[in-house]
Amino acid sequence: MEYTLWILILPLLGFLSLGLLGTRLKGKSAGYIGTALLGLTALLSYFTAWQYFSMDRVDGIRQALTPVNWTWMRFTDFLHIDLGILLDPISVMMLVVISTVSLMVHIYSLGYMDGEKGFQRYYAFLGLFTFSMCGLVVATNIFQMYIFWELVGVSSYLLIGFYYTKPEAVSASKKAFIVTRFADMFFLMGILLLSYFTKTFDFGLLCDPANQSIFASAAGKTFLGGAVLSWATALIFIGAAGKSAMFPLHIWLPDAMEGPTPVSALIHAATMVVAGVYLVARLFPVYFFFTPEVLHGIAYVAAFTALYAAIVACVQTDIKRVLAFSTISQIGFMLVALGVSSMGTVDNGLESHEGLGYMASMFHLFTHAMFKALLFLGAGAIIHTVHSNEMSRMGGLRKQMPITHITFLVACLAIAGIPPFSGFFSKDEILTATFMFKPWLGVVMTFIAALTAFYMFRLYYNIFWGKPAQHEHPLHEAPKNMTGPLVFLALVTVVAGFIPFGKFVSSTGAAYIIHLDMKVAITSVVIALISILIAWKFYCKGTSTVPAKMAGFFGPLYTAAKHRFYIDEVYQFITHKIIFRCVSQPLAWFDRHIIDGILNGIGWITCRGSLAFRWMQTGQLQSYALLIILGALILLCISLFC
Amino acid sequence: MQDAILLKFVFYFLAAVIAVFSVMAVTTRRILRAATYLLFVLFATAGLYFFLNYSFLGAVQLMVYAGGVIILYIFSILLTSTDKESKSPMFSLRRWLALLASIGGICLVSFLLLTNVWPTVYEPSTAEVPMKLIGKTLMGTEKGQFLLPFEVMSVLLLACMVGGILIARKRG
Amino acid sequence: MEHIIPMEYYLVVSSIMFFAGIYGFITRKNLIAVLISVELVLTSTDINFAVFNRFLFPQHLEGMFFTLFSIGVSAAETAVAIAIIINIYRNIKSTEVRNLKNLKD
Amino acid sequence: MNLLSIFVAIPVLMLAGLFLSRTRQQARIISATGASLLMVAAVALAFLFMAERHAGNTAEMLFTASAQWFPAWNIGYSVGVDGISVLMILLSAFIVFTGIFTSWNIDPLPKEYFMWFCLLSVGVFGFFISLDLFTMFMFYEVALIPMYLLIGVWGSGKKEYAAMKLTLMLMGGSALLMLGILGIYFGSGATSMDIMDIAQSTIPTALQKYFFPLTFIGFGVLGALFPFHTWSPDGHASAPTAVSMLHAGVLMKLGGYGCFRVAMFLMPEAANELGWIFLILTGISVVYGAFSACVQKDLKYINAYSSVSHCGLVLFALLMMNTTAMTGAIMQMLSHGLMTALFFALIGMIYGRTHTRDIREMGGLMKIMPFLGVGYVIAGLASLGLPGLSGFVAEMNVFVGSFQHADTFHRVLTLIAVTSIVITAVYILRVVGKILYGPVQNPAHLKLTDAVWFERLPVVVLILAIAAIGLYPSWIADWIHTALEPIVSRLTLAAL
Repeated sequence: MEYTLWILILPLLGFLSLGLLGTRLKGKSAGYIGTALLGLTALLSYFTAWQYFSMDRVDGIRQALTPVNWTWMRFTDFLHIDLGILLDPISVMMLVVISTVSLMVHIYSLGYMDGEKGFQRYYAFLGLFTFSMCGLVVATNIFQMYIFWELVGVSSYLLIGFYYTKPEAVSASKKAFIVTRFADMFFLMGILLLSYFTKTFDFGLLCDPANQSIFASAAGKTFLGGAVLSWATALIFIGAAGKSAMFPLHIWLPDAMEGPTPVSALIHAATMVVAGVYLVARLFPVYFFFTPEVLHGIAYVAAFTALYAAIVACVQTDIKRVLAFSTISQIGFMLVALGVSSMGTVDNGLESHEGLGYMASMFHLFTHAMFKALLFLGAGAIIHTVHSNEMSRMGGLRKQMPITHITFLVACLAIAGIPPFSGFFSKDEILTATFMFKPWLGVVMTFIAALTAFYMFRLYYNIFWGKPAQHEHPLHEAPKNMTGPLVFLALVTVVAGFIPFGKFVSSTGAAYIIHLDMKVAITSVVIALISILIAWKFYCKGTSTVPAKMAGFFGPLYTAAKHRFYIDEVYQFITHKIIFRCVSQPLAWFDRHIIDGILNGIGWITCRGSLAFRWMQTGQLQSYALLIILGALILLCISLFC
Repeated sequence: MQDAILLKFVFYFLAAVIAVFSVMAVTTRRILRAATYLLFVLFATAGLYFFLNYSFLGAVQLMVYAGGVIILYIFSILLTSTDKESKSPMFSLRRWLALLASIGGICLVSFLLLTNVWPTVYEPSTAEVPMKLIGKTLMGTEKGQFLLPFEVMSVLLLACMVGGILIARKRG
Repeated sequence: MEHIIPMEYYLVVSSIMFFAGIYGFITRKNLIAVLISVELVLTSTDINFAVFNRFLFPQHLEGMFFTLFSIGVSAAETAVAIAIIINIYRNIKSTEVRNLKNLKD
Repeated sequence: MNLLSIFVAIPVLMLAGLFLSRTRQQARIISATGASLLMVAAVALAFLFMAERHAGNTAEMLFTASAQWFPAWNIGYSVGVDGISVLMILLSAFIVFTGIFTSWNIDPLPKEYFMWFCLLSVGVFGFFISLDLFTMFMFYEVALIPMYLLIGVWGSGKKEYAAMKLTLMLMGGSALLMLGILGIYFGSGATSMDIMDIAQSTIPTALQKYFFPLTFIGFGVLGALFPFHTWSPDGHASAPTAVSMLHAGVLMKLGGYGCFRVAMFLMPEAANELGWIFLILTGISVVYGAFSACVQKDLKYINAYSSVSHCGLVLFALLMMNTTAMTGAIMQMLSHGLMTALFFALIGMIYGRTHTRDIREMGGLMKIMPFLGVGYVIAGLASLGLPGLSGFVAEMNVFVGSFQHADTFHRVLTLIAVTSIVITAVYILRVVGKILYGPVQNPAHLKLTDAVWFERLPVVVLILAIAAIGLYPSWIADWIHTALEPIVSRLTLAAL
């Protein structure tokens, strides 16, 4: 299946050609070239998926394939960075997700970005991003993943900063890059630590349950009180947390909404932010077999993040911010599912239900990518018309924008977990898995799910119902090339829940049959419906005074949530006050004044010393002669008499 | 024997002249006098050369120094009309130190000279150097002959002439 | 044939002359006086050359010729020095050492 | 004539040609021709080297030649190259080539400027081909001295101070180095100044302990070893563009190159014993330089501190003394050389337009001069280690290699050094954000123009080189591996 290489090459080709040709391309031709290449990529991905999933299983287990693997750089005899393609259920699934969403975004952007300055640049960057993201998911080893991990970071940076004349966009892009880079540093440290003991980067070797001797050298080794392996996997998780915006590294994601909305849909909702989830899933056997405590830690961090983000999302007024926090919250769901999961055992070609969490996580990743992209694209269509991100500038849009309205509603229902939309199925599996792990965690997650339903419908009612705002120009439905992707994604959202996902993706590779746990399902649906009802009551008419009263009632909590619990301020404090003021500036001062001062001091002393001796150098030959004679005589005396 | 006494007397006379006038040459405050004393010293030196039977050397000394150099001095002294040196504290530190150095130096060197054991010379000679030999040595190119230094000397003198003219000439 | 006067006597005389020259060189203020002192120093070395030649290496002529050349060189040196002194005098109307400070600093 | 002597001969001929030239145009043409010839020669050398190795010539040094020119001290002109030297020569040729074009419009005294520039190249190339300690030292000095005039005459800002400081500090280093070289010479039995010969004999460990620090610090001063790095910010900030390029791009590499070729190769026992001290110092360099760069306001200062950090990493990796880390060090030398040259070239071009290097007075330049802006972003990305550009491969080799060290101390230091990748990102993005993005700060800048051909040429050449290393590192990695083998084996042997 070497042709899968073209999945990477085509978007890269798009990036290079559009990037080099630049502004020489007239009109929308850059967009058409990019979209066409991406279309081919998507077709190839679908074909790959079809071919891969229709392959025979061995002992009921799907086998991983590496059609391509080159040694790119050799460090030592056993450590080398390979560049290759690894096809296994999750990577193929990711390829489908990425190429689908990317294609939709490409098409959508033809309308959305029409007439923007830097249209070519935009498509070039999209190509770069798609290339890097595909490279990331097909990575055969952890270092290849790191490489593409960095590349997606850069493409995200470039795309967030697309409107580079806007100071907010610039600082947002900077923030995104630096925060993720900070996390990547830990990722790199984790890789170094892991590879030092296992002597390999290769996923195939790391994740093979049969080949666990490579971890033997790490056994019993501790560093600062923790087992080295735990350190390694925890560090790697920090890297994942940075990309996936887990608390407290989430701060870049809401700001990243300064980028063009389709970019938010592609990168900051559907694909790049789930890279962390993907990484944990990729290394799941390592986490599960060697450092289960880290895996559980991941679950708690993720659950906390999900809760935090859901609360914050309830009070935001910028629609893209609401969606951003919702994304953080949903990624929290996925990681919780991974964290609570166990490795399934294969029995008779079927996987036992211990592996539920893993499957649920991947399933949710899949469905979430679709409906969250849909939400963002819908939001983009609205922003495109309204020219504002603020809820207060919207209201009653359902009449002007019927298609957007319907598709948005579908997505909202999906994320709220209402059957038969896809979100219901995946979220339900996650809740079930959580209840299996720790019931109290299940309760928390259910509460978060309720919050999700509430804030999504708060958003929905505020945009499409409520009081219409005043606009100078008539509002209109988005053009066809924008509504097309919306409709497509909405259709996917409607049907995706019925995909027997466990048959394709599971922790062991064996088929997993999904059962609906009716208790959990019914509870969660009921709670979601109640939340929606509350949202309807509060926001549908736009006249209810309850929200304001609630805000008053919760007072400090409301204000804190509105300011995202001041995490940004804390960061601001740490970076500016501590790092810049207390580290960098003193260091620079130290350099200029102490180290340089010592040097200049040496120079000064030399000068002074010379001046002190200068009287001897009268410039008069006679004095010199006197000194010479005296000196010669003294030397003579010494040599004679001593 | 008479001869020897006479010769000794001549030597002591020359030595006294040299010692006394060289000291006076450097201590007198009038420069013209210093030049005159120098002349005496040089004459006495020429006398020493004759005494050593280096007549040619003595002649050169007389011609070059007494005839040439001293004239130069006198002319320059008169030209610059700085007959008298300005007054200075007679007993400045430098003067004392110089005095110390000089006297110390004389003592030290004399001590060395008088205590040193000189190599014995097997065939001492006080014979006059024949003029022919001097001429050949000066013009020869073999070992122990001095054509090259002689030529270098001549070039040096030429350079000095040119330099002297260039330096001293009035700038227009 | 023996020498009437021992070599050391000549040398003592020349060293007196030499140190007198040194003393003058150090203490004199007038340039020409300094130059005169230099002449003394040079002449004293000339004597030494001649004396050593005569007493220690009577079969050779190097000492004598060195003296000869030395006389030539000192004559040349005097000529140039006096040219310089006259030039200086023309410029600063003085031939005192302490006035020559233009090149210093 | 020996093949390698061409690299000294061409700049010397250029010097002669420049001496005879009359106009600015002639000087330019001579310099550009000479630089191109050097480039061609360097590439040819690389190919010949490859062919030779391919043909199975496994000698440590290729194209060797030797002639004594001061027999009393056994000083000879002996030349030879291994893979590392070839790469360094290639790097130098690239930088000289691009440097000439960057100084196309140098003012005043273009002829004299180019002459000093050529003299500098004589020193640089001579240093890299030399195998004789003294000749090497001589070329080293030849490379350093012109810097004084180049900065003092054609510089900007506090140029006299900077030139003086730079020259004095580097001369101070040279003094230590001279002592070190003499120590090596006499310690090895005073029979030869040839490095390869000295390597045959062993220097007593007791002596090594004195002379290794001297030699290492001597070269380390040029390699911006903390705390001897302060010439770098002032020097780079004041130097004219091409001189900054050459200095940061090539001259600082002389330091690193000397450190391993002379100090570590010839005194492996002391390197093992005293390495930890310098490891701490270089570790400080790495982090300290990066932090200091974060708060600078002058573009060149930022880059100079960044150089301190990056060059610190070179020495850091060398001291890890295993093949991977040292490979990383060499790659870092190349990578840093190319990208810092690119940086300085771009800064020079920007400065030539805006007449300010204060980042607070610039903004939105991307819109006004997109070519320079994109170039700057690429240089920045290379500097912060974006995969696909040279910085990444170098850093990864360094980090992975260093982390393979069996000692926990070394591994912990490595982790500390790893933090620099974040700090680097901070200051690079800070600058990019301030000067290229955002609204235009100064309306007068709106009238400025983008780069012209002789400015584009060096930028493109450097970017291509950076990408070439970044995309396909194995070819240079192989050369470096082979070249490092004797050094590493000596070091490992000494460690036992």
